[in-house]
Amino acid sequence: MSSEPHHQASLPRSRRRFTMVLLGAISGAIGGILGIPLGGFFGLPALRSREFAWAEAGPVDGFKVGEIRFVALMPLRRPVWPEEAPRMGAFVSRKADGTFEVFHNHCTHVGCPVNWNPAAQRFFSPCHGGVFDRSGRVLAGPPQRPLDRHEMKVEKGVLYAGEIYSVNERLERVGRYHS
Amino acid sequence: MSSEPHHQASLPRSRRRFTMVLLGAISGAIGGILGIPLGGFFGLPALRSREFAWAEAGPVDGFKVGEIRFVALMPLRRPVWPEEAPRMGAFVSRKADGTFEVFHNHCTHVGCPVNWNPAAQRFFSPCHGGVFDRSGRVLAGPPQRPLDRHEMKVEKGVLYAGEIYSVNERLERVGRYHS
Amino acid sequence: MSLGAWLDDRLGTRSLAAGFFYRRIPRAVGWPHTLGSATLFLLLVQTVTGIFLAFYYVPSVEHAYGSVQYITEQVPFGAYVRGLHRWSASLVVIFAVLHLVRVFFMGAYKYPRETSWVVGVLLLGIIFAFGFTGYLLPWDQKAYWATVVGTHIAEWAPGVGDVAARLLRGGPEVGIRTLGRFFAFHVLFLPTFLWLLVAVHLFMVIRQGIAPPPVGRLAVICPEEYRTRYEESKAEGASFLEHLTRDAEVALALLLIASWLALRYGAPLEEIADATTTTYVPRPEWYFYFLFELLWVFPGRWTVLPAFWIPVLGFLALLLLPFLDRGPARSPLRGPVASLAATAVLVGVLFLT
Amino acid sequence: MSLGAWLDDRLGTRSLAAGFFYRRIPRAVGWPHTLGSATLFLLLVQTVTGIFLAFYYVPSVEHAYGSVQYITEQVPFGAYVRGLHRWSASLVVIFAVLHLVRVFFMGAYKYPRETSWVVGVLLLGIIFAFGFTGYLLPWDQKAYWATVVGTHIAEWAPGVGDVAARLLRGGPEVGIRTLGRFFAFHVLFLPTFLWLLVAVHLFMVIRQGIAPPPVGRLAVICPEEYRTRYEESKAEGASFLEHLTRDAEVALALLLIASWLALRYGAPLEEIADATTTTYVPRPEWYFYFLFELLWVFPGRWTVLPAFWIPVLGFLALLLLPFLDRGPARSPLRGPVASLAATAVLVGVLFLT
Repeated sequence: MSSEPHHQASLPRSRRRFTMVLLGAISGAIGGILGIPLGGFFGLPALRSREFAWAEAGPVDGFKVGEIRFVALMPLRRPVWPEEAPRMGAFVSRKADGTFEVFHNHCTHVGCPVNWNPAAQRFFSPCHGGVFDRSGRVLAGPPQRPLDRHEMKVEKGVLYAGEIYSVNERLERVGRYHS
Repeated sequence: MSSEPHHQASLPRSRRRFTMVLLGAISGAIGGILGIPLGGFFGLPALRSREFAWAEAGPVDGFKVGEIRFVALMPLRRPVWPEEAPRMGAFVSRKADGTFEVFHNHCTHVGCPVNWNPAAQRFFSPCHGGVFDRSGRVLAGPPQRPLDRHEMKVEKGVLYAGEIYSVNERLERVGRYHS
Repeated sequence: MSLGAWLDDRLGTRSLAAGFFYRRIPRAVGWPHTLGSATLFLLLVQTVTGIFLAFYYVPSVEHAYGSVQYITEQVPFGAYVRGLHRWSASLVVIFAVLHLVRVFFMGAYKYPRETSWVVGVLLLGIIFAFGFTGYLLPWDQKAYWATVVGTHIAEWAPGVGDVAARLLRGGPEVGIRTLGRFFAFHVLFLPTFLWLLVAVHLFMVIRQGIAPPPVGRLAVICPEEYRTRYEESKAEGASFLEHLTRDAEVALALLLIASWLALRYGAPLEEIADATTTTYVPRPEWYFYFLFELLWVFPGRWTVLPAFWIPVLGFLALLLLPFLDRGPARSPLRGPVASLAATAVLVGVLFLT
Repeated sequence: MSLGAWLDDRLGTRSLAAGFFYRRIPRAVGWPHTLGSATLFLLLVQTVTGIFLAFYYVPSVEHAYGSVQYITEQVPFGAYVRGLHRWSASLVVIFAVLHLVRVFFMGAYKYPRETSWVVGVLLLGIIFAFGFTGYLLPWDQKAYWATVVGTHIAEWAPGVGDVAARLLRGGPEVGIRTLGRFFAFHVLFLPTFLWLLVAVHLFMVIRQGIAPPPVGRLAVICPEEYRTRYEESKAEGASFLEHLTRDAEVALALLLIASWLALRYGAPLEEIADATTTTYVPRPEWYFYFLFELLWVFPGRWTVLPAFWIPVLGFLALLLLPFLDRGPARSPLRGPVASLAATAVLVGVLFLT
């Protein structure tokens, strides 16, 4: 400011400081009144957990014991805006004891769509060489946790897939939701 | 420039003029290369005339002779994006001789939705007092031409409404399309 | 070395800031001079809330109404953000017009500020265009029918009416392409021009200094002596920084008022657009209402006057005011013709509203 | 009185224009110095074509793909406008990086231009964010899966990964809200910051003058004598107006190249997004490809390096380069460490691409 002493003189130093504080306070108030609601407006709908709609995977009898098959999940009600989302795919595994496991089709490394190779009895991810066994455990490649799974239920002979969850190396459910 | 002789001296006058012309020419070329396609991109789809989809007005027998009735026109095929438009309404008049007239429901003054009053045997516009008779002729108020009409056809006992056109005071078709 | 000094060494920021914040402004500059900055602040609020609304709004016939409902009913703070956008929009119109009236009655559009006036009137036009394109977006009854009427009025333009109406609608009828282009106009095209012109307007105001009130030796325009007199007036004036606190106080007050209106009254949403209504009575937003009412005043073949000539010629007259009114008197009392005409127009507009 | 003189009398425009157009620039400023203005021109092309595309594009899962098809196949000049937007986007990345490399190897990020460098690197970040948000919009397979992968990579951020991924997606999965917010980011949020920062960047360049090439007495930074030496260099240099013709020629050439690419190759549109594919192999846009390939280089638990630490720390290092490399030598041959490191990174990135 040394270059403009003329301007500085228009306002004594104490008054200048007070004015600056006042301007700062008002700017802060305006920022808060606008910023807090807008932050919530932007962020909260994304963070809010919502009930996952159950989707039909198919009649139980359609799945052979020991087989792993890809199904397009059919939502029970047409997802209407703003919940509309592309149809989801999942791998249904009917184990030797007749029970089911439903795997999410996104690789746990960076999300590429995995595929089941019946000859090799392996899931392969096409991007960085992730390989999973028929229980979803990591056999090779960069993934750090087994394939995510859908909750499931059987009603009137039909298999339904629900919320997606992660499992740890012992195939125990981990709290966090992943997609 | 008198205030900055120093700068001017950096470039002789003739060279300056040439440079200005060159810059102008290049700017013009860029403007044209971008402007002409963008103008067409914006304007042509709006100006292009398109075939009007026929819409079902209802079975012929449903209209009593001498009656004027409001119908919601049902398009023959669901109008899909980008042709999706709100459903349209029209007034169907079955004249004493059994023939039909189908009136567009926008007042010819500024487009407000007209209504038919059977007791008064008049169309009324709610905005600025436009009044039309049962043939769509202007009886009072600011409108300057009779109500617009739909083309129509009868097939297998069903009345269909088509493109909208304007008529002059003698109820003769005028070329321009109005909505 | 402090950050300020570091920056100053590189960019000379201190002399810039000092020249801006600590410059003296003419004496008698006071609260009426906050109207411009108030409009600017409201435009900022509109821009910020508008950008956020676009995160959830979908400009399609099938989803527009639903997305507005979703914003209002389900998104946290959604009703507040939408209400703020709506009420602040009305306040923008009010304050832009008040700012214009203030500038008019203080003669601030005269030498050397003719260009600021012209740019300002263009900005007012853009603000009205924001209003016109904005209230189609919720795709409710009011939206649909106001746009049917608005684009129908464009058909009255002599010669080019049909083409103009079609270009506005994106086709023969109000439909998906109307929504698409009104949306693009509202959120991209108009904001671009708005902020470019605001930048030009502010550049001019800063370059020329705040217009002095028409008092004392500055009550009459005299180009030869203008600069001397202006400097004299500034020598007696206060610091711009002090005026800035007034601007800030007004901004905060406006935000509180708009927030209160948003929380108390929200933003209206009528039934979803229905082209098959027989009972709906279209009614434009209040700031276009006087034009709508003028349609009563000039019936029949004279409709082209309120539909085209009065708005177009009125806007041109406003735009070119500094070149139409070349009298040296800045005070409204000394140049009674223009003042009386303006007062009559204002009263007329308010009466019709 | 001419219009120019009339304006000058009011706003002093002539001295402004003369100080801008007729100022001398340092000697040896030549074609490499057009890279910045080329980037600016391409950003303008992106903004203009983007605004026009928004007239027809609909950001909803149901209509996005259809609206892009409609633009490409039915709107007159639609394929050209979309192609131009797509190819010019790639050119923006190329020219922004070339500009950065030029500034780096000419040592133009050193005193007094540290702030221009920082703002420039922020602008590069915004340009990459444009790319990331832009290619979701057509909602084809590439769009959908690149975004699934891109937001999945965000999950690797230590601690905040899940929250960051959710905020990006607008929910747990890629869906309607992802499209809505990527659209709002791409057309409103990012352009606002882009043009604000471009304005700051240009303000700095104009205020400080074009950086002189690292030759002669300006090959070494010496803050005390910098201004004297810079003025000396300018005294021998050409007029800015002449340099501007080079800028204009490059702009025209780029527009012709982008137009040719647009007409010859168009913009790709794959099948509509399908979450139930088992055969699709996601592959990011070419300018992210080196990061995608780095995922091969660091497998397993080291994924967090290419997924988070390398991009984040790399960006920070680039941002803070002027404060990390404080040596006085501007010429790349005199400061070999930073230069060699940079060359290695460049070669590595090109190799992976």
